[in-house]
Amino acid sequence: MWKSVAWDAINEGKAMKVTRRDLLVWGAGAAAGLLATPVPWKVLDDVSIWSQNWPWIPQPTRGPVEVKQSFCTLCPKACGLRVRMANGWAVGVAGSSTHPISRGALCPLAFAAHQLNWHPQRLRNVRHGSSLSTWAEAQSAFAKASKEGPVVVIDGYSGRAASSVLETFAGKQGGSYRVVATPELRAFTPYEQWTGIPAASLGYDFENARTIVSFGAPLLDGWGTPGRLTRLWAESGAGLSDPQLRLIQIDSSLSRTAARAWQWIEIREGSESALASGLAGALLEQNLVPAHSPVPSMTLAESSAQAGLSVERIRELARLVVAKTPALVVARDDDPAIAALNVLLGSLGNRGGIVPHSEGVKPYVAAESAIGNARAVLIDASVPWEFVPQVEAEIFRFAAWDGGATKADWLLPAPGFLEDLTDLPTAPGCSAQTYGVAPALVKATIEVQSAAQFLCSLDASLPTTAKIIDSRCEDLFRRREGNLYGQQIAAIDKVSSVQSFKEQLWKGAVWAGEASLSKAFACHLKEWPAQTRPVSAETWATQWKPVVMPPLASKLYQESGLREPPRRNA
Amino acid sequence: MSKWRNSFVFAFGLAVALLLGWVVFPRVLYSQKHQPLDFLHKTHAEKSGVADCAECHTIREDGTFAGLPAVEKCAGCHSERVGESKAEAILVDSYIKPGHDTPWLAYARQPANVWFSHAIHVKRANLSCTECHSTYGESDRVRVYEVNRISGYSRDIWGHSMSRLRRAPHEGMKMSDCEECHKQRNVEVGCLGCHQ
Amino acid sequence: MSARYGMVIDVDRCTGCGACMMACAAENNVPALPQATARTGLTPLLVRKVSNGNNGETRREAFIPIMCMHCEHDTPCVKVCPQQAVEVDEATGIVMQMAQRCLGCRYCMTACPYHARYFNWWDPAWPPGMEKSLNPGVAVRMRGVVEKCNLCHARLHSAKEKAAVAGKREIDPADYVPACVEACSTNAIHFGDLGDANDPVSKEAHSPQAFRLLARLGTEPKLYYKSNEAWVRALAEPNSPQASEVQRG
Amino acid sequence: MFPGIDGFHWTLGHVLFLSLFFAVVLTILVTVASAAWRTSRDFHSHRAIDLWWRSQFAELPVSDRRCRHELAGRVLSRTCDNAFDCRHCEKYSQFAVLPATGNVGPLGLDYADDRYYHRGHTWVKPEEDGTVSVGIDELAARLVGTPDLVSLPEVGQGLEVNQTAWRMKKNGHEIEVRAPLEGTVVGIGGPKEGWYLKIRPRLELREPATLRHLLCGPEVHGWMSRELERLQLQLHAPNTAPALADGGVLMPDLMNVVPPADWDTVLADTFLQG
Amino acid sequence: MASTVLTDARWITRGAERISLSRFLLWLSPWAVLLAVGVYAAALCLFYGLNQTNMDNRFAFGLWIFLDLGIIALGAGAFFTGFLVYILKRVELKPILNTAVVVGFICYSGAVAILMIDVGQPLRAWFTFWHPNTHSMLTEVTFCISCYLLVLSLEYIPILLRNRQLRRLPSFLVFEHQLHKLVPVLAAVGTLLSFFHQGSLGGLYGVLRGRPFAFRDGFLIWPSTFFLFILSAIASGPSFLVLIIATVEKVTGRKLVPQELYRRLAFISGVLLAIYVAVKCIDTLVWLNYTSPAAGFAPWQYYQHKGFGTPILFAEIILLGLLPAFLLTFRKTAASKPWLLTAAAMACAGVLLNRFVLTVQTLALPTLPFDDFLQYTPSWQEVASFAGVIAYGVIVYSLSYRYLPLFAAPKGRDSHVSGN
Repeated sequence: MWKSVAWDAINEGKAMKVTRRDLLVWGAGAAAGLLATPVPWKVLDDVSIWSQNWPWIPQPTRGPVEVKQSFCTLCPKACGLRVRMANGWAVGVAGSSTHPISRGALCPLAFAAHQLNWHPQRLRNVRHGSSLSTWAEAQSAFAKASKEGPVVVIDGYSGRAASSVLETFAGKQGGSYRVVATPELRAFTPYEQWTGIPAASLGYDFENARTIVSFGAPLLDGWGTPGRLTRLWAESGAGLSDPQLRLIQIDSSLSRTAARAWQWIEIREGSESALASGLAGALLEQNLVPAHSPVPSMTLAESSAQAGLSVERIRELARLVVAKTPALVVARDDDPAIAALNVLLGSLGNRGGIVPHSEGVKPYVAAESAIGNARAVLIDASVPWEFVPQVEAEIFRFAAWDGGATKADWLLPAPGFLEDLTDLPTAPGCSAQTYGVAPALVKATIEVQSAAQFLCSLDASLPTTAKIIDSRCEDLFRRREGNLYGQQIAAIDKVSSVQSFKEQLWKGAVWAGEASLSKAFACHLKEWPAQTRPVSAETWATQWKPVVMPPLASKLYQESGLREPPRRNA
Repeated sequence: MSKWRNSFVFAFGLAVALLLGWVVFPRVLYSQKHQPLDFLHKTHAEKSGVADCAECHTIREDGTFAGLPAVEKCAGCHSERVGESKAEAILVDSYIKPGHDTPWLAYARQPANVWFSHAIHVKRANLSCTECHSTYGESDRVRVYEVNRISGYSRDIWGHSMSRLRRAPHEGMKMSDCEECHKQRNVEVGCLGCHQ
Repeated sequence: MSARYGMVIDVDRCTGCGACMMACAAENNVPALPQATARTGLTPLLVRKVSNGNNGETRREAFIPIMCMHCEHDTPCVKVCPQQAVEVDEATGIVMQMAQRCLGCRYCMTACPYHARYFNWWDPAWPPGMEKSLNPGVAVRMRGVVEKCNLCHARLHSAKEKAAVAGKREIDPADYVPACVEACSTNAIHFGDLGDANDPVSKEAHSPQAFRLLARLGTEPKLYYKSNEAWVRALAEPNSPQASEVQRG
Repeated sequence: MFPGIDGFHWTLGHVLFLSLFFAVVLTILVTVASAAWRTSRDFHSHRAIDLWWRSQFAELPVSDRRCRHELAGRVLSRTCDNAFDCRHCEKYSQFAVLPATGNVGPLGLDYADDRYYHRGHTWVKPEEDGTVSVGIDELAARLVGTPDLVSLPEVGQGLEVNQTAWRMKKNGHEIEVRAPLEGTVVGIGGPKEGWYLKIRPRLELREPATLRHLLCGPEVHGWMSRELERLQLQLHAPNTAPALADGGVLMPDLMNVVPPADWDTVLADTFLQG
Repeated sequence: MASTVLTDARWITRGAERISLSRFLLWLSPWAVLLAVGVYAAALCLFYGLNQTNMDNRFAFGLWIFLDLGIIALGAGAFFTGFLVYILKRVELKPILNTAVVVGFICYSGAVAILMIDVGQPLRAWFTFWHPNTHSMLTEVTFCISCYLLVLSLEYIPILLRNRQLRRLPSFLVFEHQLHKLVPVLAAVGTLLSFFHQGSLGGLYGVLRGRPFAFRDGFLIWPSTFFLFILSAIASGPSFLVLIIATVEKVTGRKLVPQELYRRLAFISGVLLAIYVAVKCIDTLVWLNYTSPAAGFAPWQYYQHKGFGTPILFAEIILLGLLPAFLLTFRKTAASKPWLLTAAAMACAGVLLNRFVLTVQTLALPTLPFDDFLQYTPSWQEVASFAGVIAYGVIVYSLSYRYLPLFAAPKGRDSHVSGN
């Protein structure tokens, strides 16, 4: 039989030697076989699934979700919060619509406040100078200092139970207690001078005002308790040509408030006081207000020249201010000339004006950067980071976040957002007294102490924050007035016991007193205030100067052009 | 000799590939893990009189599913050792007394991008647990937990059968399994009906 | 359930504070990365500033929140997605973007006239530990996919679950409120069922002050705006004389 | 993509699109599969061998594809179109009867009249026992000299005409020697023996078709002289040493004598390699 | 003894004269470096994600989509030549068929590679096949391009198997023979696929209702750009082949195809270009007067941005459309090599400009009244991967030219005999 031989196999085909051809055929068989197994298909599928669940992508926590009522403790405006908690961590923040003042609104930063505890700039260790230290060392250093000389305690959020601890300590130690107030609070200091009523007891009755003249105060942009004015403004016919509430914004640039206000009056930068004097002159000149003395020394022409508005325009503005009353003037800061306009307009103590709301509040001592000859300065975490005491004393600074370059000798990690029990006194500018309690909702992941806790641990005779809150609750309950804003609004008469009252407060309910309207009070304005310095301070929300920003805030200024980026601390 | 050589070599390659693909591959793809202790559903159902799955696997008031019970639940009965078994010792000493949650390996856990509401399926659609979880609730031994090395999924999601052609009833929890059931019951939901 | 969820945004009320943007990002686990810019960032809800183009005291500015408009007709993104990662939910009218299906081709982004779609240029990341503050109801999107407003679907899920426990089929409208609506400090964003003629939002959408952006493209967006100011309403028309005067910003 | 997979819709557009896609994919696959199947069929039917040779033949330069009748001077010019297989050539008998007019000048190369020559420079010598012996002709022998390595088929193996009969190696060049005719190997020789293979042809020797395709008589001279000419030109590259000895006689063991030449081409042209 | 110098002579088609291996490697080395940089850039994009590019949310498509659309248009010469040779039996074009296939293969494989880098999740790209949205032009593009790349690979195989060493393997040789016989089927399939995906690439932008600059009315489901793209692609394909072959002739210093073939290609290109320009004019007028105004956009708005004014429209249609069409069609200019090459280059540039306008200008133009005209500068990674594709093309073509019989009959093989 004749056999054919493939030409390649002439030599290579001998025996069972593995040839290249065999390898190719084997490979083809293996490839065909592999296609009939799950290998390619399953790997393809699994790799896709892997790409949907990349292990380096963070996964949200699992666990029971609950919603707790609380308050924002980042600044003294005391907005009501609903905090979503999952597995013991705060996973979401929303405004609490039952809160009588903030009414469910919050400033943009608050929506990411729960992330602040994880901020990279979170202060995690006790720091002494540039080196790490311990709480024990800090305590002994402070104890030594307070033995040696007076201690100045500086608070940024007065009226809290913790403030009371600080004040008590300062009193006992022989030092002093001073407050760095927010501009909203400072704006009341002229009235405090003229009437003797403490600034913290005064408030604006926006709800009944018909015209609000704002001298540069960012009323619609985080001024005061944000929700209060924005909701009021929105509900009073925003955008209409004749709204129920006329908002006249006097501003040197088209700020957010100016842009959305009923009227924007453009003036030269820093000429608010001058315009206030001119406006007072125009009001008196046109007999738009009852005759009054003293009268401003500045003439209309001078005012006009400084503000960059024509005399006629100022007169027109004066007519506009009183066209719809009650009219209320709001200053951005403690500018007496602007405050005096309210005296002229008769807004003090009247409906739609400036009203006192609580008794027994002490006038605060404003903290100056020059402190004198203290042995030590204790700075509470609520004090703005920019506040730097100019003093040769040993500085103990509490802070939850490290805002960068500082002259503090001791930097002590304070509780972060909702990590500490605190109470919330009336926010600046409120027309009625309020009170709330924010318990520690989340546990701190690092060792923290508030200034009050720190002092209490040094001096056992000091009352603790919890105790003070307790007694404050009891005092409030005993007064039997106002309402409790919880799940429902209940008059305090309906609350059965002090226990139940406390319980509800601890669950996030707010107690609010009634606004005391038509309680006109005497005002001794001896002379028309001279023009003061141009307005310097801006509110927290507009100047964007919290110690740190939540990372998400970059949505507003970095990932969009909505706002100006924050100015970093030097 | 050479006439069949090619076929033989081809078949050899084919066989090797099939062997690798069907026998070796599944073993390589899935790594095996063991539960922290031998929990027996059967014992709890028969001896301890736990009649309903929901006694431990509760649906909370807000509709969310509690899933595997927290250690407090176990502590309700096992605050002290109830029996002599090794598992009992582990449970009480390692988890209940120190108050740590038992690190159960959840066979049926879906990834973070899946939103599966037990409340809707159980309370509204009245599906029984066995509809998806088969009869694990009556199991008398602890299964080995197999996890896909690539995707990180429990093997129960794909199902034990590699080909998925001959699956036991209720085996597999892939998206296509959900879809199949939804189609049978004529329930239409969009992507975000089941994803989050 | 069957609804056509939509919104009416009262531009006159918007103060441009940005609370809605923050609330949206927090609710939906949108990462904020240090590298991100206004062109590469993730802002499923973005508040834009517009002006009437005047200078001096007659200048007016307004803020326009832009998000997915949930177009109803010929939805541009849905039509172009090669693998059905976007779809219009029949039950709710929500245009749904599925990150897990998306291959990141970005065709939908070029198709969207509102630029309301965003690409995850980076791996999402949070500072260490901050992942504990993420919303458990929303999966984090991975790098390389497109995302946009899904109308806070996690809240819809919760509402559905709550209804199921109560043995109801329909959700309680009070339980389903998107984060931006809830966050707005002036109540400028009104959310509701456009398909329900009795819904206040449906009525508002038909008011003479209401308008929609680029309505003439014919995509039937379900996001309405309203304003009493004529120059704001003129923004609906890209070519109107007023709009061409509008300063771009 | 398929019914039951998420995203499949029973709509006209969807089904139409996918049908078109599957039709296209199917067409492509069927095309490839049918090419593969035809390939395999060709191998089984020996057509592959023929195809292979024809393809190799087609690649040869035109000068290497001259008709034997042109070489013999019977016709002026003709290119072979039968891959040197005159057994199937319709024109063969028509031209074979014409008188040969080729020149018969001195060549300097021996060739024998009793041998038949294949274009791959092998000769076939019929033996009395009905087998043939096969060797390489003098031109090839002088070119290669003594090969470094020869690998021969085993006794009993079948050979096909124009396929590789055996291989030789010289200076790293591999040479495949074309089988001049088809048959079974019955004996193995080598360079020393003067012949390489003894082959029992598939057909009886006396059948005319057995050797008809091989050159003989006047064709050999014409062919040899052309080959010599080609060789001369190829080796006469500017950088090569004198290729041929005086009088046009090839020096023995040329590959060692003229190393820098383009031996690849020379060997390929000589042994008809693709 | 044989020299020990590394040589690849055994791999080069016999008789084809090629430069020495060392010179060839020298020629390849800069391209190889470029390719390496491109691969590195692409790896960066795949590993770290598309943040490596300068694309952004508005400029969601960048340089790469222009590259994809551009080289696929220019690669149309492959299917069109196959169509002319196998379907319309224009056998005179046969000598350039191999080059057309190789160029087409390079263009398409390069485009697919870039496409895979350009998507954010290449690992899930197969979802397009598994869950296709058949209404999407991109689905059509994906399906057709993958199929056509398969077809091109199959058309490339016979050329590859004709390599001197590979064809020694009998199974390869016979397979090549059999596959070659079936190539007309592939050419037909390729024509169908190309027709659809060239069109869909046009449709890609033409369907964008949200981008009135690109949106076009059309026929059934296809916008007019669908047809315009097919036309412009088959018009520019032959011109691109002319450029390629002329470049290869220049670089190698060899005459590869008859002059007549140039003229024929030029004529085909010119006539098609003229038709394209005519249709494009009608389309533009319809768009300016009806389509765009109906969407609420006045066309003048599109051209008010610096650098993107009406001159770009003029350049696209007249300067790089009508003018080269004339030059390519007229006997006199087509006969002159410089004119011919200039015209071919202009035709290719015109089609590239068209792709640029449709991809880049569309994205740059604002849609919302308060949006800006956007600028975008590609990052080095984008440019490098772009350059890498070009280097890849040069390398593949150089290798093919060196080792494969690209031009039907290797000339010079018989020169030493015919001279006799």
